[in-house]
Amino acid sequence: MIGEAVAFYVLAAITLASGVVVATSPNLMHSAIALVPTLLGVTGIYILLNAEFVAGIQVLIYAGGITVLILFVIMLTEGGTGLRVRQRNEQVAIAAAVSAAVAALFIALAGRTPWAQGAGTLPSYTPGAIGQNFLGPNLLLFEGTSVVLLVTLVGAILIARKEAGE
Amino acid sequence: MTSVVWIIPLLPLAAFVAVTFWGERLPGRGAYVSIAGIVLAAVGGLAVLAEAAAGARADVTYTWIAAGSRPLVVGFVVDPLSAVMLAMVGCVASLITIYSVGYMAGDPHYPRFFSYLSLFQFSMLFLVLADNLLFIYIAWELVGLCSYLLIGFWFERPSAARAALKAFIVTRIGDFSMMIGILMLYLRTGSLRFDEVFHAIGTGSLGGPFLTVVALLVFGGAVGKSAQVPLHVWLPDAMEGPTPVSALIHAATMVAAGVYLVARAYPLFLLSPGHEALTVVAYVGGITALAAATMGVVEDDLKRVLAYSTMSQLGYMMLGLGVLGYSAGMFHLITHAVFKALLFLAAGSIIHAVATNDMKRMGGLARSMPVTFWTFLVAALALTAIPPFAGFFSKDAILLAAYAHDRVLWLVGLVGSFLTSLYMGRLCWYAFAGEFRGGAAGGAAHGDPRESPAVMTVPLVILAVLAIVLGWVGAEAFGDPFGHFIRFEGVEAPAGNSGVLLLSVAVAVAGWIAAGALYRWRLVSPETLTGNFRGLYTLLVRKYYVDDVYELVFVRAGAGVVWAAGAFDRYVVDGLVNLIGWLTGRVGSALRYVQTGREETYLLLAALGVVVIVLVRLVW
Amino acid sequence: MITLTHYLVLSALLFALGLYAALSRRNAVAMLMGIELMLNAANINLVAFNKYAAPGAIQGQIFALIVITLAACEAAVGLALILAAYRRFETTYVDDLNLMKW
Amino acid sequence: MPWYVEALRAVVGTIVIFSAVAVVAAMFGVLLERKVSGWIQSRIGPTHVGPRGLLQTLADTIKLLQKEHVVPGNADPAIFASAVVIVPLAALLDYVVVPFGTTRWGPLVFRDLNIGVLYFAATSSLIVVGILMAGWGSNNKYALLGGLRSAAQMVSYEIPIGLVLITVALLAGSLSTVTIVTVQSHLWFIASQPVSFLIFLAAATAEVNRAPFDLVEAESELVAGYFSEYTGMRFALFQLGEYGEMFAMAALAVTLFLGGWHGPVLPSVVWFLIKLYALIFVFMWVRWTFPRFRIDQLLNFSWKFLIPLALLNLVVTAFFVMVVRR
Repeated sequence: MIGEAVAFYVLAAITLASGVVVATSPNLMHSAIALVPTLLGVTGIYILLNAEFVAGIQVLIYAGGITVLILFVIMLTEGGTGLRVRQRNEQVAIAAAVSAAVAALFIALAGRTPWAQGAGTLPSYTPGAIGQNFLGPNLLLFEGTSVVLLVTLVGAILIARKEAGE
Repeated sequence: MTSVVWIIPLLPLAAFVAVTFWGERLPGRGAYVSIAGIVLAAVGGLAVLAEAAAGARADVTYTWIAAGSRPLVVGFVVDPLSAVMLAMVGCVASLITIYSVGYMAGDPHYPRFFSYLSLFQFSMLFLVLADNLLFIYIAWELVGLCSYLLIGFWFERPSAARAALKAFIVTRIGDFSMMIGILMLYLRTGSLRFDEVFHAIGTGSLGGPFLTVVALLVFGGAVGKSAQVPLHVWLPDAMEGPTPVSALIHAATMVAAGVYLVARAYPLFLLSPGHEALTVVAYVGGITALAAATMGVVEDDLKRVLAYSTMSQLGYMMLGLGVLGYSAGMFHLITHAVFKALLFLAAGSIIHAVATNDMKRMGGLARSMPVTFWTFLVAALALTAIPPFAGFFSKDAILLAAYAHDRVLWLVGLVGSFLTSLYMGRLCWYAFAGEFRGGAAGGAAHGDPRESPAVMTVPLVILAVLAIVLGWVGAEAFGDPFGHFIRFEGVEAPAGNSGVLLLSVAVAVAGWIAAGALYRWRLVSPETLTGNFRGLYTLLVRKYYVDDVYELVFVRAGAGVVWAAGAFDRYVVDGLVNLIGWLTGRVGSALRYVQTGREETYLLLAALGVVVIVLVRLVW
Repeated sequence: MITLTHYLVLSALLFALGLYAALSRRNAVAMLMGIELMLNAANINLVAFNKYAAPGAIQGQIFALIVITLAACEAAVGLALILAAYRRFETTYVDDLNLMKW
Repeated sequence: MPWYVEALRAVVGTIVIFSAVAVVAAMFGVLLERKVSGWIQSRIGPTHVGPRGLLQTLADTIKLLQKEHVVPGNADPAIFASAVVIVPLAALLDYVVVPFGTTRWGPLVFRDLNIGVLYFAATSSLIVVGILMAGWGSNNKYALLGGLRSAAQMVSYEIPIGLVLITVALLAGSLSTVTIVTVQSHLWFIASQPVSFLIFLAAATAEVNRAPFDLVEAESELVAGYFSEYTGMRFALFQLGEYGEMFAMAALAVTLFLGGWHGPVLPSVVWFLIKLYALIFVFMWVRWTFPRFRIDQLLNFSWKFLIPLALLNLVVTAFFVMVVRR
């Protein structure tokens, strides 16, 4: 149990510390790279929560896919390492206040709500359970997501490709 | 055949689809397909008639819409009434379609004509077979549409386009009344099938003044479609259409649909308290018969004379049904369909030859167009009820029924009969006797009129034979098989009365003689007559001023209402809309400063909203 | 002893960081990263609720997977849009993309 | 199991992986590469250090350790330095799920994760991040281009690999590497899935940036790609990552298709190593035999050929699994 606590606090610290870098770093590239430990921290949290399959997917899709895409776009659109551009807009103060308020309120809500302790146990082999669930009760969700993926594939290509005349 | 009777209307429908889409590429530019469709339908109709005569009855129903407790059951019925109509419509339409091949030859829109014709045939057969008011109404509107399309077939002529519009709008008035009647019936009985409606009348759940009102509303549709007073104004104008159309739609079939409807829904009229509905039917018919005949006497346009004659004869049919002459009215419908179609087709043949409708510019055609002349004469004699031609038996039966039921109506019929002979005599003397008076204005190059081709004359001959022999199926001498076949339980034809019979024949012959005296031998000059009775003449030429009154009351008043509505729309409605638009614009330009066009601002406001909501939830 | 509340607090903080990034950044890519942080925070909630509030069902993880999938879609389309905008306007800073502004 | 035992196991495991794989496998791999290339090119290769040049790589490593760390001017030092850690780390993390053999106490694997092959795909995809960081952090246009190419290439080839993993998992009915090996005791999957094996081999070659798919570090075009600016031990760490990843991919191929540790007479670990080095030899053989592709050919090959083929293969396999297993 104490191991779980240690693990949780270490992971939370990694997640939040690199999250702060993501949110505040004046260097866009640092932000994007700091996204990797943040996402890996969240992955660790998933493992603590016995969601190994979600964790694997998180690394594969987020760390290996989305982050790479983001890095790619930054590399394509930013001038170079030396360039310094103002990254904050003029509403940064009020944004900070609102974000802090949101965090405080959510924490207050989480603390005050008497969460029900559910019955039952998690399945020991989650990938199988998830697969059964996706092809059973959540089939519509699954198929809908695949349609969204297809549309995204076509749409992203259509948007990002060079026009014939350009 | 009776159980698959629904195939019969589908044949012309298939022809319609084929000719519409592939008209130019089909054999005979679509005409042969159209003819094949209707001839097959006619053969089927004759088969059905034979089976029905042998006692076969059928009612093919199915549930169209299962709407709760009131399922909409529709279907097709085969009984003597529909079988006779089916055979009549099929045969007459076949002959007219064949005739059209000759008449329409060379028209640039040849396939379109046959596609419309097939659509009309489908609609008419559909109407005849319907066993419920819903199908009747659908078919009613379809034949109305075809009538509109065919009257306006030469729509490049403004008069044709206007006539088509007039026909459509005037009949719509009747249709509207009919629709209200049908809806009232449905609300009361929960069914539109004739069986069930009649059953409701039988059990007494439908009756009293309500029944009378419903019957009269339904009769309104018949008034419009059969060109009865006061909705008769469209039929003379409808002569703008091609002559086969006038023969098929505006003489033989569609205008008879009103009569058919009354016959089909006969219990509705018969059982209204005190015969009120039937009395109205009879008087409307009588007035129409007389008024149309008087107008026919002063008309110079060949086809319009025939149109007035049609109105008049339809009036006779209504009169017959109204005075309890159920089989007499239907018999007149059948015989009239044959000889009036013949008259129109012969008139078409004449017009084809002389290129004018004005009978005063014809003359002497008996020599140059013998077939046309003889067939026309047969039809005219049939129309004027000269024995032994078809019209004699049917009209005589009507007059007999009127005599037995209501002497006033009998007198009206008798006067009408005289007038019928008068105008038909006038027509015949003008067109066929004497010397040729030139044909179309500036049509000198046309030369002498020639007989029409065989494709036109053969149908004429067939119809002429029918016009002679068809009446015998209703003759007392042969045991009146028609009257036994088509009759309504409880409404029996009165016994023959030789005095009445002789009187009506005498009156008819008198009409012919009077016409001859006036227009052939000039014993009294027509001009003298018109001079002496100038007021009456003008009244007749102006068609009793009905068109003018309608023009004044409906068209002008309508224009006024339209103008007022337009003004209201333009200034009040548009003003309000524009005010709202202007206000929205002003408010928008005031509020646009809130729209920063920056996503962060919106997101910030959304987050603020979340904060507020959560705060409220926490504090409250 | 780590309870559900621990995870919820972590999630709230991560969400606030993401919100701050999305609200205060000028660069579209950086805003997208903020959105990803928020989605991750939501996912933590889903998985934590699945474990603590409804361990009998797998629904929370299912939702988390769907969210991850849709996040990938959103990133793909979003980055494609950013690239297209960059090609057209030569900037990825959203306050410079003001063609539609009044 | 108390938490400190877990922690201890993790530390020991890390040390074992690092020493066994990094020091022995990767170093020996480099030597092997040179020997094989020499053999193919009718040369001798390194001979001087140690018997028949066996210690050459060790000597190189020592030399590199002594060298200076050069950081290019205007480079981003944090990114530049951390990229070096990520690439070998991600490569070494793969070995957690590789089953080297079996003993009487159970399979010889660090953790038999129930998401085994998924874990493998996930960790190997992290290498791209390190390569991109190296490319960006160097502030060098060749390095940047190498990084971008690498990102495009690895993201493209991850998809056929993922599809092949799904196909194999479908056949084995599990994602766990140990289970996958266990079900191959009678029939290796290379027999039932030859197409998958070829797809995997091609995609793995591209994934580890080896010729003929080595566009990322093509010497003649990009100097040395993303690690042009790296010197000394940092350069050695990249080499470690690269060879580590290559060995990991070969080990995965053995696990997935060649029956893992299964084999007659010899101990299971030996069988595993024999198969592993046979595959490594194939990789090297291919490298020194085929010329390099162009980048567009490379990407087209993945998107227009490998992915559709892998999808088709997946569908067919799924069909047969559904039909035959019922």
